[in-house]
Amino acid sequence: MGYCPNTSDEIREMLAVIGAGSIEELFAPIPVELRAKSFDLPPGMSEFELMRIMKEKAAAGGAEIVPFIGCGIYDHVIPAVVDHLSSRAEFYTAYTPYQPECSQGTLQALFEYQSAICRLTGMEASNASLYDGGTAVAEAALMSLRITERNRVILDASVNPLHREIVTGYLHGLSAEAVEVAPDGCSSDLKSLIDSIDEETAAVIVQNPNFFGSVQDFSELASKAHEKGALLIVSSYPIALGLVASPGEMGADIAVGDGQSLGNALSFGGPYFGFIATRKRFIRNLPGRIVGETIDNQGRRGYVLTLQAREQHIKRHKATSNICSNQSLCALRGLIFCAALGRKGFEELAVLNYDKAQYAKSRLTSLKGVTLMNTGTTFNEFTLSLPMDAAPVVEKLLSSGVAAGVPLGQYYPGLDYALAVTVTEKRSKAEIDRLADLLEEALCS
Amino acid sequence: MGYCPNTSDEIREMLAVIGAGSIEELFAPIPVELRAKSFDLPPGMSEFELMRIMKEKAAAGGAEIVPFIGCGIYDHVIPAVVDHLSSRAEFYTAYTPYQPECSQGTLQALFEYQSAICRLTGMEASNASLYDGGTAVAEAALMSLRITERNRVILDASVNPLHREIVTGYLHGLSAEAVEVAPDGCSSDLKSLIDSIDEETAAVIVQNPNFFGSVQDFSELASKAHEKGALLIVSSYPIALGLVASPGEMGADIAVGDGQSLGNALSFGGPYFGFIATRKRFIRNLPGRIVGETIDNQGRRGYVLTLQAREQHIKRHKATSNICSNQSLCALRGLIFCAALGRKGFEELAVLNYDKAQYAKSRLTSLKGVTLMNTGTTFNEFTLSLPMDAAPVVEKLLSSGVAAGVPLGQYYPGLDYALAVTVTEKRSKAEIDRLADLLEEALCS
Amino acid sequence: MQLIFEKSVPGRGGVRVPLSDVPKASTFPDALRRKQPVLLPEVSELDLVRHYTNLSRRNFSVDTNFYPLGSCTMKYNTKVTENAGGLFAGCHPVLPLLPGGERLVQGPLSLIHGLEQQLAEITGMDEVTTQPLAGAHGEMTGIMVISAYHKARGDHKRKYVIVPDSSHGTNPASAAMAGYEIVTIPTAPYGDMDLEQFKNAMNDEVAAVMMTCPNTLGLFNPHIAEICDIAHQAGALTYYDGANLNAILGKVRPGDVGFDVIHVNLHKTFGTPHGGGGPGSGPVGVKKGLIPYLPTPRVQRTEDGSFVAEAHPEGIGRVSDFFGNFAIMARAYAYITLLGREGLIEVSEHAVLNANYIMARLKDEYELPFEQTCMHECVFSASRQLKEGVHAIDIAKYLIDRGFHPPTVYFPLNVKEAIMIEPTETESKQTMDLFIDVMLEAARLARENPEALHQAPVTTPVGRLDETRAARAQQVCCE
Amino acid sequence: MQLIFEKSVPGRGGVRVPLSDVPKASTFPDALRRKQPVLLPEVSELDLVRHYTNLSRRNFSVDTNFYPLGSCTMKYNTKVTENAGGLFAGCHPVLPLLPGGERLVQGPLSLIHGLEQQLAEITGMDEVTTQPLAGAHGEMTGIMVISAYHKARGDHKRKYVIVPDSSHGTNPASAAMAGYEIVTIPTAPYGDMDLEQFKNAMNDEVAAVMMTCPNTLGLFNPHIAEICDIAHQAGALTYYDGANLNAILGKVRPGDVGFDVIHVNLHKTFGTPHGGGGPGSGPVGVKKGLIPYLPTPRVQRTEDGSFVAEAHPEGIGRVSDFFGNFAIMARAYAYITLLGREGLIEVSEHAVLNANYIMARLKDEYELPFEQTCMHECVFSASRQLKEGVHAIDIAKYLIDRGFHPPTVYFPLNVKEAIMIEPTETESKQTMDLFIDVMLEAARLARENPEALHQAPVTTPVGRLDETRAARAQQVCCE
Repeated sequence: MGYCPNTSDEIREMLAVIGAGSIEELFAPIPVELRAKSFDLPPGMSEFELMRIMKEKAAAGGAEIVPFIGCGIYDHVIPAVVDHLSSRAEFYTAYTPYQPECSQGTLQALFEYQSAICRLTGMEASNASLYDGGTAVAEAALMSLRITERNRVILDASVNPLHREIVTGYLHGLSAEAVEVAPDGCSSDLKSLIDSIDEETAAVIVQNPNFFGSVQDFSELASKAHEKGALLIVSSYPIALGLVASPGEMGADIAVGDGQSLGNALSFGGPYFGFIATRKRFIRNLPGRIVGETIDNQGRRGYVLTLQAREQHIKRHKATSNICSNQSLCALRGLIFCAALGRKGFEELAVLNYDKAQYAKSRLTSLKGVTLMNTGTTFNEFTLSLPMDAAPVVEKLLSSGVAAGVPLGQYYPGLDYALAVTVTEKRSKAEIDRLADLLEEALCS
Repeated sequence: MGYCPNTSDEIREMLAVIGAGSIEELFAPIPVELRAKSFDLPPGMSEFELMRIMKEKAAAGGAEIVPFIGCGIYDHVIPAVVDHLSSRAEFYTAYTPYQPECSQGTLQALFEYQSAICRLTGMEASNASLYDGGTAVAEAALMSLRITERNRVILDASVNPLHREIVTGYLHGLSAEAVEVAPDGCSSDLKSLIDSIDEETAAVIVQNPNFFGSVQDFSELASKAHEKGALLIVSSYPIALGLVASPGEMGADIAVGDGQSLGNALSFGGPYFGFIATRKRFIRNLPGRIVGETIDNQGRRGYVLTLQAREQHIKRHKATSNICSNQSLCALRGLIFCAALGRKGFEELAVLNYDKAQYAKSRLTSLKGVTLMNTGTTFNEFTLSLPMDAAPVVEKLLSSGVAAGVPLGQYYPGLDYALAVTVTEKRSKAEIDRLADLLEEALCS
Repeated sequence: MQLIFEKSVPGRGGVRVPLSDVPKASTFPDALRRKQPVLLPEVSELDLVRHYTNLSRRNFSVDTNFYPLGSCTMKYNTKVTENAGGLFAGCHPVLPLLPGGERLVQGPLSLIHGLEQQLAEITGMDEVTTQPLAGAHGEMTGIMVISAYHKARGDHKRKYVIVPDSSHGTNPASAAMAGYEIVTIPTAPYGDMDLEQFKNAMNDEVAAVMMTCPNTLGLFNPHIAEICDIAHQAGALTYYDGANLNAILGKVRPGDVGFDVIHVNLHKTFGTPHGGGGPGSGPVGVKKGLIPYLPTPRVQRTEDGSFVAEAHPEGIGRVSDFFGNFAIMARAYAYITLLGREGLIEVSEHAVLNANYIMARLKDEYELPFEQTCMHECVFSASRQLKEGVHAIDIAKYLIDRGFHPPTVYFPLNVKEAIMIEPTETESKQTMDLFIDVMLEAARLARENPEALHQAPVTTPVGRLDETRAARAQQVCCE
Repeated sequence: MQLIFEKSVPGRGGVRVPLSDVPKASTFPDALRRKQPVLLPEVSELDLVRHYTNLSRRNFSVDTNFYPLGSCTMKYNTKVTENAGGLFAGCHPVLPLLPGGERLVQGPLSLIHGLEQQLAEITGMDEVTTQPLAGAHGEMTGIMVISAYHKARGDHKRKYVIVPDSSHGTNPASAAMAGYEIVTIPTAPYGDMDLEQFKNAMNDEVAAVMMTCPNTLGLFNPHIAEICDIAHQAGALTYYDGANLNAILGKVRPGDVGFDVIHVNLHKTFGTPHGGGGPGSGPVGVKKGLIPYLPTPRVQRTEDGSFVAEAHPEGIGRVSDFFGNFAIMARAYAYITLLGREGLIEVSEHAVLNANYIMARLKDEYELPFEQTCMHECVFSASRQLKEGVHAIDIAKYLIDRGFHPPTVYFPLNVKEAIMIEPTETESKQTMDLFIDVMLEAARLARENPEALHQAPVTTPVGRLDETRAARAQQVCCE
């Protein structure tokens, strides 16, 4: 077949050394009655046929649709360097850096990644990445239970509903509780959130900008939570952090989010990466891998996996998390993205998202019957109220090649007329204008 | 702009060290009257806008057309490893390996390339590549002039007409002569070629398979040329060499060809690479770079550019050629292609081309009024005679997304009904059948 | 090497941001604006490229070195599958969540469905979900499914999960995250879970037993069918950790043997590279009775042949944001399609052949705690070398100097000074012979010149690193 | 490292060939079949990948090392232009030669036309052809155009081309290939071509004079307009070797000054990487009177805005198979479009700034034969170090050990122990300072410990290589 390289001569030589008469003999430890009853797969093929099949599938993947949709995953520019550098074989064909002397590439990159995440979020300690945004929120919730030794988290219902589902599932098995607090319109209901905090509350979980696109200040919430011995967990959209106050600045204890928008392609759902960062005093409660700085036997600086005593391969069922794989390569892409744009470019990118969304907002709310539901500031997403059910409108515009937004009725009962619209820097003025025209047409007909 | 990294602070510091007040001062040696009168170019842009423009151009590049065309450039499979390995930054961002100790990567790869070319062509010495197939034939012609100190080459007119044009141009300036010998139908006219050799003939140049797709044995031609002190130059299609007798086996003195089909993309005309190989006794007459094996100061094996005394940077106008750049990266791709397929795979690929073309041949010649013009063996190209002018037929089929072949009338007066059809391994049975159906339809209407 | 942050120069430009084609919006409100600038590096594109290109060169990797890291299956993955994974970069995962959106993403949905079917056939399970994002995530998902199954039957008393002590640490950790208490069963002298102790531990409070087979010693447990029977008789379910599936492809299907749930590691068995620690993908397969409890959504094929992503109301909910690590799944689908039936059988045969060859060649010099035919990996002990003061770690570091990534050392925990070698099926006898020569040389050095091993590695950018200092300093980001 | 051929094992499989979906044809006739099998390596895909990945690591390159190789312009080229070049991989160059085919390839044809227009504006020429495949190929093409021009006017007596001795070796070689005899003019003490000798050499048998400006000393010749006048008065044409165009982008346009023909090196000035020695691309620009003699075909824009590739009957014919090294041209088009007017001016300004900075920092320790403001590169002599027995080559090799690709040494030929440094505009002060430190250290070592320099390099896979032995052995392929 070509993928197993040994030739029949070599197989013969190897079997002679082993002292076996055939490869089949090596499977003798497996009793006959345990053998596979079926293995019904088609024969293999060559690269050429394979790529024909794969390209057909990719061609039917909706990549031609102009997306004004988000839900935590965003269509942002990816500088060419990101692909070029992350596809260095030495990065993507290595494993978890158990042997630090021959893994300084991965280790230093992850240390830099942790540094970038700390600077973005305004926190002091980051791990080396989690799976995705949703599981990151869930891991943060579990972390708050460990830190506070309490059993209940308050979950702002303006947090991404997909993430809330995951949090609920993670807590369910542990007999912990997630109490949801309904938003006030498109904003977090700060008063209700504060009122819900009690002595059993491990943490309050909010998202900024929230699922409706609203940006809020959670500083007071942080203070109130701390007064009751609870933590504040803020889930962020990292691109927004170029402009919006960081979780650290607001007094959050744990900052999480999905890193996809930092240099990772849409890829129909993954791989992305989740990030999690916290105050230094909580570092031993972080889940997953952590890279730390140290020195070698000659005093030279180097990097190692550290604080491994928290982890499953040592602590087993007492570990802070079951995580073994992280999303190292995706985190590397995130790091390269951050470094490629740099301090100034990162802020410019955020401002550009804001400007484009503001343009779209003014354009779309000028349509008859369309109003803005957000009452305060938004970043690059906002929620419109349409004069009719949003679902058929979106379906109609999909036929014209435009994903106009996410109808919110499926996530929030009673919000059938609401449409969440995302406008990243990649959406041109022409595309926004076309969206407005198509929407106008759909609403008139 | 970002591409020149120095900041204004750094510029200031540097100017202070230089002792200049401004960058403009550094251009003081250029008299004002020599300054540019215009520099009217649009402003720059970002990656994002650039790629939008480039993708639009690429989308209008005909890549969706199913090609049954050749003319020396062929649509073959390119194993995925070729792109992955040739895009290693250390290969493609290095230069000519002037400093061998820090260029062993390029040097050893070129040495391996030379070895692969020698094995493919059955010759003893290859250079490190030339520009393309056409200039390789021309360089071989010049090389034969140098070796024989004669002034005339005989050019079989069944050699690729594009290549013949280049040979003629190259010889023109040197007051040397290229005498063309017309083919006998779709075959080289061996008798006329032999008869044309005289005491002034430096070389006879043939191509195998020739432009009509015919495969021939040139052994007798080699003997007769040698008897008259002339050389035989054979231009080959390297994929065919997996099946067809090599130039070396036929007694050729110089083997050349276009290496595109070895792992280089179509890319609208380049870059490809030309190859040239010869007998060891003629090595000093080779044009271009040559890599040789040697040892270092500790006896370890290593590779260097060798026989540089032939070259322009030393010999200046007495050099064997003006060549400075070669097509190193394309040659590397050719090498990796050869090594990826290997001895067995390379032969299988050639056989598959032959099988596909034979199928197409039988399918197409079964159409009413369509006959095969080649009288002997072909490899993966053949020439059909249509019952009408081939040009409008080809134009018609292009509208259906199929490039049916190359109408030969533009290259050979009187052959307006002739169509050269190429069938590589990438053409599926379904595509061949569709070609037949479309052709039938076009001929009926 | 400096950190990228240390290469930063104030004002240096990086990659340019797209130009704006819309009017400048009124300024973002100060009250919500960040106060501290984001102190990202300010470097040129060249600085950036040179930094990460050179950083990459400080790694060993499969593409540059033999990497026989036991338990990790560091095989070579073809470049064409890598290309295949990249084809879907522009496909938005929210499209199928929109009304009418599913018809626009039939390609990726059919791929998910196809991969689930491939994996079901390979493992002998009835249905598969590709949502879990890693092996451990699959384990947790699998145990949550088991938990949901018991609860749906009103069986609320089961609070234990049985795990052998030789299992991956993720097994007990995952079961704990799903809310279970762990019962650990020791390894018997013959290298498998102690059967008697297992029988004694089994009762109607046990929710599941989790087995890794071949186990971390590389040995196939011939009693797995019996173990499944015992568990089933007590009303418990059986979980198969498929991390080592490459050993038995086409030979054993856990579903046939009696396992109810399995997870597989696409990044180990099915042709996706490891990415320096991830991303992976950990699909979970289940038997028919557990299908209702799989996570939502489920990709289904409808009667007209089109694919839909359906809510799965009885299931355990959502375990990841969308459909799993799709681009990793695409690589796995491509890998299985490329190799086909015979190619996959060849995988297990050669993985086992190679491991046994290395075992046979090294067993005269290295202690073999369980001398029997191994599966895809073999576990030695450096106990003989220890007598000369040479530890497994010394041998590991010496291998680095000779250009080989070390095997896994000090794991499994039940072997003293363990050296766990997994050559994988993609390595040739040629390469293994070079590795074996160095291993034999290390054994000779342990006798003749142990100091040479203690000093290793000396060819790497850094020597042995002070891990205690790192844990104490807790410096996990640059100042 | 072994050769790939030495890693071959009989019977080892490589990449799989596509499956056949057609009937097996009758066997290829024995008489025409090759007798000797093609003895290509038989290696696995992993062997192949590991071989060439590790081989690549034996190169210095721009992406890994500062590479101030004078005369070669080893600048950093953005990755986005690299991506842009790859977009056209599937475009067949024969399509536009088919009847009705041009309309299918408007994208690439418009790109060629656009690049020709960009280059014409940048160089001050009237039309450009992108057909030549490299700089030297462009030179030959340019001289052939000049030759055709003279002949078309019935002026058959011109048989000389004047070339200064400081020119690139390709200049005289290219002119010789176009059939001319070469008249070499020496360099005057002020660093430019000796003007008096030039005047004396000029007569009505001279077809052209070829000038490189800035010349190989990195100096701008202020007399170029006068040189052009003198040539034109004698009926000769003037040729500008644009290899060093990055020094004068936006500052000087050779067409404005009086040059009739120019070639430019896309792989030097316009953002295409060097590929280990190629592929390059050497477009040629000409003034109006020479347009008829450009090679065939010419891409033209028709009245309806579409593009055609037209035969050019009076021209010199075809110099390469199709439209030049298209994918290289695409990178250059992308580069010029990306940078725009201001970005290109910045290129020349920073190229010149950087070179003068290095010159200023090193001139106390290294002899500067022509002390004046340089353009994009500066040329030192190791003559002071030679007194300690240290040659330019020793300094070069020491730089390798310190991680820097050496400058060009022993070129230009008119400077003894020449060290020619071209930092390019993409390098930062930071990087140059590190290089300068090592250069200064080398100067100190030359005084204090010359032996340390003679031994270099010691960090590379091989030490200094025996070039004489290579030339004698002539072993240019493996057995």
